[in-house]
Amino acid sequence: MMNKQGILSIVSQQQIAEQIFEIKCQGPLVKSMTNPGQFVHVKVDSYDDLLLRRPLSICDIDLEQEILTMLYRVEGEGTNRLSKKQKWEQVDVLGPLGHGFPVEETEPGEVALLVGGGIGVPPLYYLSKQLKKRGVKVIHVLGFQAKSAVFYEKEFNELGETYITTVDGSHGLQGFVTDAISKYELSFDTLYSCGPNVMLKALTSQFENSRGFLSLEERMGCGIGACLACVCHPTEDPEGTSYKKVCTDGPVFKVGEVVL
Amino acid sequence: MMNKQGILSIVSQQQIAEQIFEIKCQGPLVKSMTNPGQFVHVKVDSYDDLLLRRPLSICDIDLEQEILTMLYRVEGEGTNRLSKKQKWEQVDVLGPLGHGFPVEETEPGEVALLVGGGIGVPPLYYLSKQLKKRGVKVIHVLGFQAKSAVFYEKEFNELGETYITTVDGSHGLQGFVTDAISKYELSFDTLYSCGPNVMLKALTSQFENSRGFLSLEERMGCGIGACLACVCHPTEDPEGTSYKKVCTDGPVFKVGEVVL
Amino acid sequence: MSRLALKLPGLDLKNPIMPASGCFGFGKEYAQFYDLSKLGAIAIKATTVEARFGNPTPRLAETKSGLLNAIGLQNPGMDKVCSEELPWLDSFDVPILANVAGSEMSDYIEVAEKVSKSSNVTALELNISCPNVKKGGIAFGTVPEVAAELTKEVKRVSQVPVYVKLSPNVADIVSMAKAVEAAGADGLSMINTLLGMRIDLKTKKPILANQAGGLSGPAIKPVAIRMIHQVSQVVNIPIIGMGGIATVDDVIEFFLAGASAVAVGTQNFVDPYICPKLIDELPAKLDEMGVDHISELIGGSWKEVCNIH
Amino acid sequence: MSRLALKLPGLDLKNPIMPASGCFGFGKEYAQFYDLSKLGAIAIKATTVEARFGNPTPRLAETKSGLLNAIGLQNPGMDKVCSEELPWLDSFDVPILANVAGSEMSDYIEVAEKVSKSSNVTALELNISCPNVKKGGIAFGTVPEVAAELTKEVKRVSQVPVYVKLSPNVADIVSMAKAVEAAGADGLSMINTLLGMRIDLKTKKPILANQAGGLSGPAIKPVAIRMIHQVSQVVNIPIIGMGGIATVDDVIEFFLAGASAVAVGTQNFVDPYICPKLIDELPAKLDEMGVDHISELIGGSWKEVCNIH
Ligand SMILES: Cc1cc2nc3c(=O)[nH]c(=O)nc-3n(C[C@H](O)[C@H](O)[C@H](O)COP(=O)(O)OP(=O)(O)OC[C@H]3O[C@@H](n4cnc5c(N)ncnc54)[C@H](O)[C@@H]3O)c2cc1C
Ligand SMILES: Cc1cc2nc3c(=O)[nH]c(=O)nc-3n(C[C@H](O)[C@H](O)[C@H](O)COP(=O)(O)OP(=O)(O)OC[C@H]3O[C@@H](n4cnc5c(N)ncnc54)[C@H](O)[C@@H]3O)c2cc1C
Ligand SMILES: Cc1cc2nc3c(=O)[nH]c(=O)nc-3n(C[C@H](O)[C@H](O)[C@H](O)COP(=O)(O)O)c2cc1C
Ligand SMILES: Cc1cc2nc3c(=O)[nH]c(=O)nc-3n(C[C@H](O)[C@H](O)[C@H](O)COP(=O)(O)O)c2cc1C
Ligand code: FES
Ligand code: FES
Repeated sequence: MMNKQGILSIVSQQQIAEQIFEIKCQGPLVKSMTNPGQFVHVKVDSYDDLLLRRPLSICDIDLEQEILTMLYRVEGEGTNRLSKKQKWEQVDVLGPLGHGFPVEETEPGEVALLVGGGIGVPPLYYLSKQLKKRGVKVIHVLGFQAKSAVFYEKEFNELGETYITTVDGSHGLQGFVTDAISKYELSFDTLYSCGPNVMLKALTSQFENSRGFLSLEERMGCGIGACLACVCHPTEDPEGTSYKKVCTDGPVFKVGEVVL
Repeated sequence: MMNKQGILSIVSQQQIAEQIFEIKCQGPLVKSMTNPGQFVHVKVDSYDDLLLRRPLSICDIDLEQEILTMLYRVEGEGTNRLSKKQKWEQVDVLGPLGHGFPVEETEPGEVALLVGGGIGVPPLYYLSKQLKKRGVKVIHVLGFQAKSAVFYEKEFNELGETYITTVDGSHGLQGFVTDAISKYELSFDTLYSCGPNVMLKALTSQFENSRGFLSLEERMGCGIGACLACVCHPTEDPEGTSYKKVCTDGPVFKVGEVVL
Repeated sequence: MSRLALKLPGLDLKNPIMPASGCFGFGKEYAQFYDLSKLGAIAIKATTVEARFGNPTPRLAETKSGLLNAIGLQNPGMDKVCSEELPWLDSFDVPILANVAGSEMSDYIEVAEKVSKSSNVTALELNISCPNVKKGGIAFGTVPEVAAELTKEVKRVSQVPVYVKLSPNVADIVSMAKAVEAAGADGLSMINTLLGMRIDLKTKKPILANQAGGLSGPAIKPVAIRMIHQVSQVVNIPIIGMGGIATVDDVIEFFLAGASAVAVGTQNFVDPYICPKLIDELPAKLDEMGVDHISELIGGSWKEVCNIH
Repeated sequence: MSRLALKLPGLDLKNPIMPASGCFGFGKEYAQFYDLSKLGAIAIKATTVEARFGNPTPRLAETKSGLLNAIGLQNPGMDKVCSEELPWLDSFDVPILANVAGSEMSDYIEVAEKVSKSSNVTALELNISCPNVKKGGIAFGTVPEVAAELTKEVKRVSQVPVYVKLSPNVADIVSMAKAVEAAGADGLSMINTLLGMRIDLKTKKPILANQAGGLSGPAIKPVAIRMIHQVSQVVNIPIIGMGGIATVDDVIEFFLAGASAVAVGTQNFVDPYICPKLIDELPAKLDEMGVDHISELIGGSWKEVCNIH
C-alpha cells in the first residue's frame, strides 16, 4: 500500500515569463520524487466546479528540503486559479506518477540532447541535472513562441550548452528546434524530448533510428491507469485493441514506441 | 437607474458565539443602507459550484465610515465559506433590498418591544439604535437555544432593557420569548420582531390586535422581485392567486398581513 | 448593420442576448438596474389563461453549479398580462417573446390567440415542457405527435411567429424538433430545465415543497450544447439557445453548437447586470476570434469551414 | 451484524459503498492505494465479447461540476476478463458486480453467460445505457420493451442475479424500471451518464473526439436523486444509486431517495481514497442522525415515518 497523496504548502510562487509561473511546494511527499520526467496530479482547490486534478511535470526537486518545483502556463481555469494562490496556501498533490526519463540509458561521458518545446521544457530541467550528475554531457535546445515566453534560459545554461529558438525570431535562432539541431549540427548518443505533438513528430521522423525518449501529453482523468482516458496506440499495432496509457506506461516512451 | 451592486472589503471578521460570526465590510454602497430591517444579498465567492447569493440582514451601519455589520450563523456551505474569508478579502453585495421596519410608526416617548429569536436577532440591533435615536423607549426580548448561542447581549443592554431566554435555561429565563413577555408583563405600543416562523406565529396569536411588524424568511433567488421564489399569501386571500414577495414587499410585514 | 444584429422570425435583434422566460418577470424589476432597450429581446414569464399562484414554498434549492426551481407557472393570467404588463413594456424599444403555457391544448390556443394580438409581442414561445406543471403539461413535451399537433393549432391562431421551447427530458430530442418543425414552428428554444430533486438531510424530505423541480444553471450546459448541436444540423429553423449561460465564452459556445440567439436565465439572479454585460463584452470577443459578425459563428462546430473573406 | 452491512441479491455487502463501473478498471490500480477487501463490492469495467480499443482521444472534457467522458467501452474482451482480471480479483474478499455491454442482444447474452460463470462474479450489471456506443446500444436503454426483452434473455442464461443499469436519457424512467422489473431484473443501477458536449472555443470543434460524451459528477446528482425517488416507490427490487457522489452526505441523500447501496464513479479520479473514506465516515454520520442501521434510511424521503425504537 502506498501513500501517494499529500498536502503540500506553497513556499513561493512567481511569474517568470508571459503566462508562465514557477511554483515551489513543500512537504514529505516530495521525498519520493526522484525520477525526472514523472509528473504530479494537482487538485488546485477544493471547489467542486472544477472537478479534476491537473497533471504537471516535476521540474526540479530539493530532496533535502522536500521542495517540489513546477513551472506551468496559465491555459484555462485550473492553471489560472493555481496562479492566484499565495505563499503558505496549500495544494493537494497526487504523485509522483508515471514512468519518467531513463537516465541510466545514457552512459557517463556520452552526449544527451534535451529538446523542449514551450511548456514541455520544465521536466528537462530535473532530467538535465541528473544526467549531468551522472557525468553525461548535456546539450539543450529549447523552442518558444517569442522572447516574452522564454524561461529558465540561465538555469539551463548553467548545466550545459543551450540553444534557444523562437518562432518569431525575437530571441535566439528564428525557427523551430529542428532548425537549431540542423544548423548547429548537433549530434548525440541519446535524445530526450518533451513538447507539442508536432515537435515530437518532427523529431521522430528525423531521428527514428536513434536512441530517444519522448514525453507525451494527453488529457487525464485518474492519472493512475484506471479510467483509460489517456491511451495511445503502440506502433506495432496502430489500429488494433492493444494500447499504452500515457499516465502509467508513459508519459515517457521510446522514440517510435507509440503512435503520435 | 440604480446601482445596488458593490464590492465591499472585509474589515473584520470574528466568531461571537457558537456557529455565529460577526463580519464588517466597507464600501461606498453602504451609504444607501439607512433603513433597519432591510437586507443585502451576498455572493460569498466567485466559484460556480455555489450559484446563488445569500440573504443577510443589516445588523448595523456606520454611515460615516461606510461600514456594514452583519451577523450570521454557519448553516451550510455558503455561510461556511463566508466564515473562512479573511480581513481585506472582498464580497460582492447587492443591496439594500426590501422594505425594512417602519421606525416612524412609533412616536417618540412610546414603547417599542423588540423580540428576536436566534439568528433573527441581528436586524433588531440597527432598528433599536434608530428607535432610541428617535426617542422611543426600547425593550428587547431575545431568545436563544442555549447560553453558547447567545450574542450581542451587552450591545442590546446598552440601548435598553434586555431579557434573554434560552430553551435549556442555561442563561436568562428558561423557555421561549413569549414566556418572558408574560412573566415580566411587558407592555408596548409597537411590536417589532424577527425570528423563526413558530415564534412569529406565537406572537401573532398573542398580539393579533396590536400594532406590530414581523420580518419573514424565505429561500430567495433574485432578491429583487423577479423570480417569485419567495412569495407568501396575504391574509385576506389565503388560498387565492394574490401574493406578496418577501424580498420586495417584505421582509417586514404588518402583524396579520400575510399567512405565516 | 451592427456586427451583433440578427434577424430571426418575429425577432429583430439588436444583439443576440435576451433574458430567459421566468427569470426576468415582466421586466419591471430589472428596469431599475438598466435600460431594457439595450436587450436583444425579452422572453417574458409564462402566461396562462387564468391567474395562478403556483407551487407552495420552498420553491428553490441549490445544487452543485445548478439551481432547482418549482415556481409552478405563477402569473397574473393572460388578461392582466395584456392589460398591464405588456403595455408597460411598450415604452422600451425591444421585441417581446411571449411565453405561453397551460394544462390543456385549448389553454395554449386561447393564450396564444390573445397574447399574439398585443402590439409589442413579436413572437410566441410555446412552453410545452415546464416540468412543474403536473397535469397534462409533461406529455406535450415528450411525445412528438402531441407537440406537433399543439404547434399546428397554435400556428393557426397566432398573429406572430411561434417558437417551440423543447424539454431536455426526452430520449430523442431530434424527433421532437423535427416534428414541431414539420408542424410549422418558426423557431425553437432549447433547453428548458432538467427534472431534478434535492433531499434535506435534516428533515429527510425533499427541499422543494413540490418535491421535484427544474434544474438550470451551468450544470446543465453540456446537455444544452449537445442537444443544440444535434438539432441544429437537421432543422432549418433558428434556435434560441439557453442553459447555464454565464459568460461571453458560453454565448460563443452556444453559437458554435448551432444557436442563432441565446437566452440567459439563472445568471440574472446571481448578477442582475449580466445581460448588458454580455452585450458589452461580445464585440471584443469577436475581435479576439477574428470574427466580423456573430452570425458567422452559428453552427461553427459542425459546418465545413469556409473562409470567404 | 454491522450497522453498514446489507444483503442485496447476489451482493452480500459489508457496507453499501462500491466503486462504479468504468471508474475503477478491474481494481488493480486502486489496490496500490488500499485493500480492496474494505469495499462493499466492486463494479468492474464494462465487458464485451471481443476486445475493444474504444474511442479516439481526447476522451475527457471537464464541465462545471461535471465530467464528460467518451471512453467507448474499451476492454480486453470477455475471455481475457475471465482468464486474467477476475482471477486476480479473487484474492480479495469482495463481491464482484460484472458490467456487461455489447452492440447486439446476442452480445449481451454471450457475455452474461460466460462472465456469470466466474466463481467470484456474484451479480451482473447490464449496461443498457452506455451513451458512447453508437450502433444499437442506445435503443436498449430508451425503449422499455427492448430493455425488457434483453433482461429476460440475460436472466435466462445468467448464473447470478442481474441488475439493470438505467439510462437517464429518457422521458419516463418509471416505465423503464417497471419493464425490466417485470422481465425479471433482480435489481437496478441508476443512473448512468447524461449525454452532453463541450465545444472548444479555439478549435471551434467539440473537445471530445467522439463529439458527445456522458456527463457524470456532482452536476448530475439532482437528476439521479429525482429518478431514484420516483422509481424506488414503484418497484420492489433494490436500487444501487450513483451519480455525483463525493461526500458522506451524498451517500445519505441517495439512501433517503430510495437507494439500497451506492456506487462512486468520477470522485475516484479526484481522490483515489474516496471509497474507504466514505466507509470510515458513515458510522459517525449515522450516530449524528440517530440511526442504528443504514437500512433504516432507505426511502426515508417518501416512507411514512415510523419510530419503532
Ligand atoms: C504528463 C503531463 C505533464 C504536464 N506537465 C505540464 C507542465 O509541467 N507545465 C504545464 O504548464 N503544463 C503541463 N501539462 C499540461 C497541463 O496539464 C494543462 O495545461 C493543464 O491541465 C490545463 O488545465 P487548465 O484548467 O488551465 O485548462 P483547461 O483547458 O481549462 O483544462 C480543462 C481540462 O483539460 C485538461 N487539459 C487541458 N489542456 C491539457 C493538456 N495540454 N494536457 C493535458 N490535459 C489538458 C485539463 O487537465 C482539464 O482536465 C502537462 C500535461 C501532462 C499530461
Ligand atoms: C431576508 C432574510 C434575512 C436573513 N438574515 C440573516 C442574518 O442576518 N443572519 C443569518 O445568519 N441568516 C440570515 N438569513 C438566513 C440566511 O440567508 C441563511 O441561513 C443562508 O442563506 C444559508 O446559506 P448556506 O449556504 O449556509 O446554507 P444552505 O442550506 O447550504 O443554503 C442552501 C440554499 O438555501 C437557502 N437558505 C437556507 N436556509 C435559508 C433560510 N433560513 N432563509 C433563507 N434562505 C435559506 C440559501 O440562501 C441557499 O440558497 C436571512 C434570510 C432572509 C430571507
Ligand atoms: C426560476 C425559474 C423560472 C422559470 N420559469 C420559466 C417559465 O415560466 N417558462 C419557461 O419556458 N421557462 C422557464 N424557466 C426556464 C428558463 O427559461 C430556462 O430555459 C432554463 O432556466 C435554462 O436556462 P438557465 O440555465 O440560463 O437558467 C424558468 C427557470 C427558472 C430558473
Ligand atoms: C470514465 C468513465 C467511464 C465509465 N464507464 C462505464 C462503463 O464501462 N459501464 C457503465 O455501466 N458505466 C460507466 N460509467 C458510468 C459510471 O459507472 C456512473 O454510472 C456514472 O459516472 C455516474 O456516477 P458518478 O457521477 O459518480 O461518476 C463510466 C463513467 C465514467 C466517468
Ligand atoms: S488518466 Fe486515467 S488511465 Fe490515464
Ligand atoms: S427572491 Fe426572487 S422574487 Fe423574491
